[in-house]
Amino acid sequence: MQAARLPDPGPTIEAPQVHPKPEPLLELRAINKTFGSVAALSGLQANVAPGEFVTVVGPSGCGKSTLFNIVAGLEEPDAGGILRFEGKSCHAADLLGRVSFMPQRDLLFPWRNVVDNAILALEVEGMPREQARAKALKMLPEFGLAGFEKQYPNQLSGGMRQRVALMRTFLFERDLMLLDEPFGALDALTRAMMQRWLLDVWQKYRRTILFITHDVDEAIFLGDRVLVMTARPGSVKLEQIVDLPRPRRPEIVTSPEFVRLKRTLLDAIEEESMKSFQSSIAQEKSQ
Amino acid sequence: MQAARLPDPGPTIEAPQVHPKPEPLLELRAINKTFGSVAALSGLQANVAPGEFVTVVGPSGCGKSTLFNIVAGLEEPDAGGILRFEGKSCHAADLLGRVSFMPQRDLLFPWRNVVDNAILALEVEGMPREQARAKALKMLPEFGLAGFEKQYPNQLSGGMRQRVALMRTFLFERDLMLLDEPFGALDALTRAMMQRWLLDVWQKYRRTILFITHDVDEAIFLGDRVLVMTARPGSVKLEQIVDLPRPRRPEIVTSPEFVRLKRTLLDAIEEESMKSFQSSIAQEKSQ
Amino acid sequence: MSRALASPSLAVQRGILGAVLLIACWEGLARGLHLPAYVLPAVSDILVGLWSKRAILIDAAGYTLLEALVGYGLGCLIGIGLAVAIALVPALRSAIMPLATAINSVPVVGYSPLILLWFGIGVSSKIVMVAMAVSFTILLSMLAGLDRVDRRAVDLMKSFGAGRFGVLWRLRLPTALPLLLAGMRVSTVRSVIVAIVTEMLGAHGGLGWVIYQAVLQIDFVQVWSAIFVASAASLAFFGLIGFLERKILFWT
Amino acid sequence: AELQKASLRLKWLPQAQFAGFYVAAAKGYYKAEGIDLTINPGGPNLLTENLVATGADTFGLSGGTDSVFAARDKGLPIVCIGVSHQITPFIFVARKDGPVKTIQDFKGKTVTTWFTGANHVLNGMLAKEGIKPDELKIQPQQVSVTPFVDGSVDVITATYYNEFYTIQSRMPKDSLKTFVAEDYGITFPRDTLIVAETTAKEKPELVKAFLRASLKGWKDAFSDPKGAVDTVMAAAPTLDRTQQEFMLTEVKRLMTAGAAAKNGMFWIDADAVKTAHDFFLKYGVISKPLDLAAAYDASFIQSVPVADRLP
Amino acid sequence: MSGPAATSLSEAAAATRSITMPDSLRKLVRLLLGLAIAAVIWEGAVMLFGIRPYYLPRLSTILLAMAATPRAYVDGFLRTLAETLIGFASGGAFGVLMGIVFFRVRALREMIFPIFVVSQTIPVIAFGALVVLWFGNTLLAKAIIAFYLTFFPVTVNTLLGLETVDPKQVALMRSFGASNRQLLLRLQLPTALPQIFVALRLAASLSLVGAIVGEWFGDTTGLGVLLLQAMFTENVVAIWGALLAAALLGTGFYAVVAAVEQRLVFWSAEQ
Ligand SMILES: Nc1ncnc2c1ncn2[C@@H]1O[C@H](COP(=O)(O)OP(=O)(O)OP(=O)(O)O)[C@@H](O)[C@H]1O
Ligand SMILES: Nc1ncnc2c1ncn2[C@@H]1O[C@H](COP(=O)(O)OP(=O)(O)OP(=O)(O)O)[C@@H](O)[C@H]1O
Ligand SMILES: Cc1ncc(C[n+]2csc(CCO)c2C)c(N)n1
Ligand SMILES: [Mg+2]
Ligand SMILES: [Mg+2]
Repeated sequence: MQAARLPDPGPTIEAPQVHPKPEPLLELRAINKTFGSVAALSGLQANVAPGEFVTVVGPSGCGKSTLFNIVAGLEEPDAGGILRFEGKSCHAADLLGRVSFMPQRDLLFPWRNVVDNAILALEVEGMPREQARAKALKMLPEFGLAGFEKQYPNQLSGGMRQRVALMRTFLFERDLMLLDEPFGALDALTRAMMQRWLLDVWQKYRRTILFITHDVDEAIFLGDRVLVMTARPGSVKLEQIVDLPRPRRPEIVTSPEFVRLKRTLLDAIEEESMKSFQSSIAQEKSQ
Repeated sequence: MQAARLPDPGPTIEAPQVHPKPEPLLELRAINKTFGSVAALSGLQANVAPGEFVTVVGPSGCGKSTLFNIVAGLEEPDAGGILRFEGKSCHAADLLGRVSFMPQRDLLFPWRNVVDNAILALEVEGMPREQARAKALKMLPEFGLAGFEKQYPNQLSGGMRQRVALMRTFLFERDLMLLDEPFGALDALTRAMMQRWLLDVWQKYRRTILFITHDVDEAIFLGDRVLVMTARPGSVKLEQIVDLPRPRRPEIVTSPEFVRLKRTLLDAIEEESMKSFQSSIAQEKSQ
Repeated sequence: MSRALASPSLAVQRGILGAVLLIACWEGLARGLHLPAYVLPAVSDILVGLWSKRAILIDAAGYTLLEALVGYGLGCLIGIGLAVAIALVPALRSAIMPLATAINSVPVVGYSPLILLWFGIGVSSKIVMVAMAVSFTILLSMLAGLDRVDRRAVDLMKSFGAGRFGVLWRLRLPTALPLLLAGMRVSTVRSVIVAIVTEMLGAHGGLGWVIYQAVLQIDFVQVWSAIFVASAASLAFFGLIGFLERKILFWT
Repeated sequence: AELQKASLRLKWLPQAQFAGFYVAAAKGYYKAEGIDLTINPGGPNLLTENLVATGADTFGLSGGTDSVFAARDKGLPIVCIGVSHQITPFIFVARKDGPVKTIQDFKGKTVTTWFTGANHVLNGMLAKEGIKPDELKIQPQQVSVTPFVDGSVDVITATYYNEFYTIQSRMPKDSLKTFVAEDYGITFPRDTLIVAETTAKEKPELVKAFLRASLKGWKDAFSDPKGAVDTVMAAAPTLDRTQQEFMLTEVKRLMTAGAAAKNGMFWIDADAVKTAHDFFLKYGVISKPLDLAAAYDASFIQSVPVADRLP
Repeated sequence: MSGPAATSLSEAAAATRSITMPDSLRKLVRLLLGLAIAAVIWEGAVMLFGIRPYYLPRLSTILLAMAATPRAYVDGFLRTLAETLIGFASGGAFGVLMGIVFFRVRALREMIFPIFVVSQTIPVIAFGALVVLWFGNTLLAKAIIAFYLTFFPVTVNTLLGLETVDPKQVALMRSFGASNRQLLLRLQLPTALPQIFVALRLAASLSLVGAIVGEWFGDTTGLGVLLLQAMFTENVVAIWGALLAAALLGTGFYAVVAAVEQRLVFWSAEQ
């Protein structure tokens, strides 16, 4: 563990396309994570500037959720990795309570109804329950949950559960937000609306966002920068700056610039995804 | 309940765009479903012909999963609805064991490893365990799970869990397959590969498929027909025949025909999704 | 790897430490306050007494353990059987549960006069008593375990065409196992105690019989020796089930 | 004056066997002697000697001479201050039409007895007849007399006042054959009043006062048996009245038998005690000879005038 | 907030309530009916098969005997109830507390849990006499025995329940910066609650056992006293009287605990 507290390594050696902001909010260097015999992350390196919206894509099982767990403070990287937050070197555990984290599974508590699940983080912060509830009730319509405040999780549809989890994360206001496929279970339009809404919130409050998605369109539409991860063991294969103008209109997805970015990213992802399927393809050919 | 057993209502009155096949495999008429005070489905009507690939889209919470639960035999519709399978009027419960169903949540059993989760349905059918395992092991690479056969669910990533659940459904070979967002947690490429693979399987075995998705591209790419559902209480708003040639190549998504279909569908969905968010928009305007 | 090896030995060390502290306190109290044997004999005296009466005590322990084990096995079968019956035929629940609760809410020892009357003073009455005591605990644990199954998982199994039995065997039983085994672990100790208590009310042998005789002969060292043996026997039984539990529940 | 707190621990559950104490308490005889007495029932899992020795109770009505010997042998600091039942309260019962006609017929038969004193009586009787205990099947006796009534047991142990009544209520009296210890020259006085040595030494007046009040209670109980049973049944309302009346009659016979007929209730018959002691020593029930004078202190009972001790 | 949705929800609530009332009434009627049938079967079987009263007396005989000395049964019932309640409450609270402590402090758990197990292997009857010796014939002494029988299963199940908490949920709470206390109150205890209640239902029965057995050490009132007395006077009718009273007490108490459970652990209500 001591090894993680190296002296400041000086200005980081950065790939040319890395955002040129001077002081990153979050800095990851040489991050490894191994579960038993499975290496989930290996030599991962990334910076996130304050107020930046970074999207993360990569093949299934490449270690995206693992990366988030580390940044949320839930899992320590293997010894040797460097983790810096707000300019200070720290342990993953120091980040607990300092980033708002939405896990991939909704993890709603079955004994709490919609409102009470949403205010969980506020309660933990010590806000009086009634006040927290009032705050949450006001946000329900925005999440398409109006009238469902008293329902329990087992009475909700999959997408509704995800929206409750999302709302829970939004109510926990922190500088850095980690969203692990937050719109995975939403229909196209609800998804589009939530995307626009998320961009509004982000622009209004300038919260820094790290966002995992499987949808390349979504990754480009939302992000300042897209990180493409390699197949397991995961590291950053490509950091693609998205220099599309903001605010972005839905029509942007058909612009040549957007399509060009999408092609680049898809090629990168495809190359990585292919690796996961090498054996399967070999097998299919042999049949 | 008695009311559900009406005499054969004669040839169904069908909207012009409905598939003209003479004898539907599945026929739904005037299906209602209410949970306490929440009406999930109301007056739903649909036919599915044998060997057809029907995709279902609709706003989150509109009752898609509820519809599947009924067709899977897990939930009875309210009295008055008509349900016919293979030409015979029946109760929902009669369908238990006759359709292969993949639920929205993976529902893997924590005490079974990947292979043993996959062969669950085969075991229920009475296939000897070793034989079932051998069968499943051969399919692992196709699902990108080669080498993971001995892992337990808590050691898998979200996408991997979903693939195990999908595999479990595929091993349960029935004429009608119900897939509830089977590719929701997959990355773009894995998803594309699974889509192509699914079409292969479908064409090879001509199983009838009902497929819920939130991705309009996916709905068009896969389906013979797309059902667009209304906002809650759900019913079929639009049945859109997709008369694109098969086999479909990935490039098809850029064809004008495809884009035209997508526009029609998105308009229909947008209209419905809007309803769910009426109150939220009112709220946003008032701010 | 090294942690996996080190942590149980640490646990054992701490367990031993706890035991040593307790024994030291006991010994110190008994010796320091010069407590007479009829209040609390010193541990060392008990151990000496235990050694000198080992033949009798081992015999008695064997007798009691036999009753406890047979009753325990029977009780587990009955408890699991009833719970499974309820799971398969839900209508049975409202018939079985109130009756089982009513029967169980009377302390098993309360039935001892009737059981002794019906089954005699020999081994069978002890077995019946143990089975009664164990079966209810098992029934409750098992039922709670069977009930906590995820409804959607049941639906999935049903959609595969699984009947009640299939759902039970492949889903509900594995879900119930952790609770069942916890119940079985707690019951081990109860089974030995109930056997002993019943023996104290009338028996031909066993640790309870030894204890009863020793009380009346004012031989408190022997009372405690027998209690020590009973404890050791229950503890071994408890440990055995705990061991099986860890082997079986690998996924938790 | 200030009442002195004290308690009496009985050897068994409340029943007419202890009527005198309940009557004395109900009529305020203990209060009149300056004692605030609580009567604590005994039971199958309590040993009165132990509770008195540890000071948990002041007085005890304990098992009998045998249990006093055993307690003294184990070093429990208790003293017997009076003996209630002057003759052996146990008898052994067989069926008249059964195979057991004489004690010799016990051989090879199933005999049940309590291993709490009655077994010594049985062994003594067998020894006198030259029978070895392993020649018969001696089994611990359970609560119920049903095995005997059913015929699965040939000989059963009974107290005159309790089991003998129960047996008679379930089969005719003249169908029974009884074996009495005294017929074989054996007497075990039972139901002993005990106190801790310290009490005897430091509070002799309390002990005497207790005896005076208790004796008054017993005299009243015998002169008004119905009233006495009422008093007992107030403490234990579910008892069977007829049985309790029968019990009181039998208990009176046991309490006034032998030397007590002349010397009054709770008399300590030194000869009987000595005989019993020698018997126990011979059969190894106690490990060493006991100082009987220290174990049985008749001075307290003798402080009450004989007239007050006769019923 | 008071939109149409809210109205329809409250309407739904009202509707459910109006359904519950006759529902609970119907349950009561069913229960009484069940009891009546059982009584008739009992009475009938004894008369029909001529079962000897020493094995099984007629129900009417038992009830008449109880009615003859109602005070004894009422007093005994209340006294035993008090002992049971005190033992249950203290045992339950201590059990949960120790479950939490053991869950939190591994070292303590490894040191003390084995001793707890050992303590449970000692038959109460063997040390009941010691309790009388130390605490006398007091209510406290009985409550202690009830406590002794109660706390262990509660500890075991609390520990078990706390350990089944989904680590991902713990991670989520931790990411909110939840303290150990918050983690416990908001996640771990609610997750363990169904398990704890299984033990509490068991404890409801065990605390009654403790109270009754406790009364076997020279007490004057209580159902245990009645039972013991009946047992040793071989009064089969009175044995059954005491058993019925104990069954009533035990079943009633159990039902109360189960009802509380249904209210508190509504989310695990399945099927
Ligand atoms: N607790 C664990 N024990 C063992 N292996 C684990 C554990 N958690 C994750 N892994 C492994 O680490 C790898 C990365 O998992 P992770 O959940 O980070 O993937 P992911 O990129 O989020 O995938 P997806 O897009 O499917 O959610 C996987 O191979 C997984 O099997
Ligand atoms: N068991 C239940 N109890 C009460 N309400 C329920 C229950 N199941 C579903 N509902 C309600 O029925 C409606 C439809 O739910 P359903 O799960 O079918 O939606 P869906 O179309 O599958 O949504 P999604 O795309 O988000 O998965 C929702 O409003 C939900 O709250
Ligand atoms: C289990 C048991 N042990 C001993 C006796 C002996 N006994 C018979 S009557 C009685 C009361 C007073 O003499 C006593 C102690 C018994 N009946 N049951
Ligand atoms: Mg993931
Ligand atoms: Mg759904």
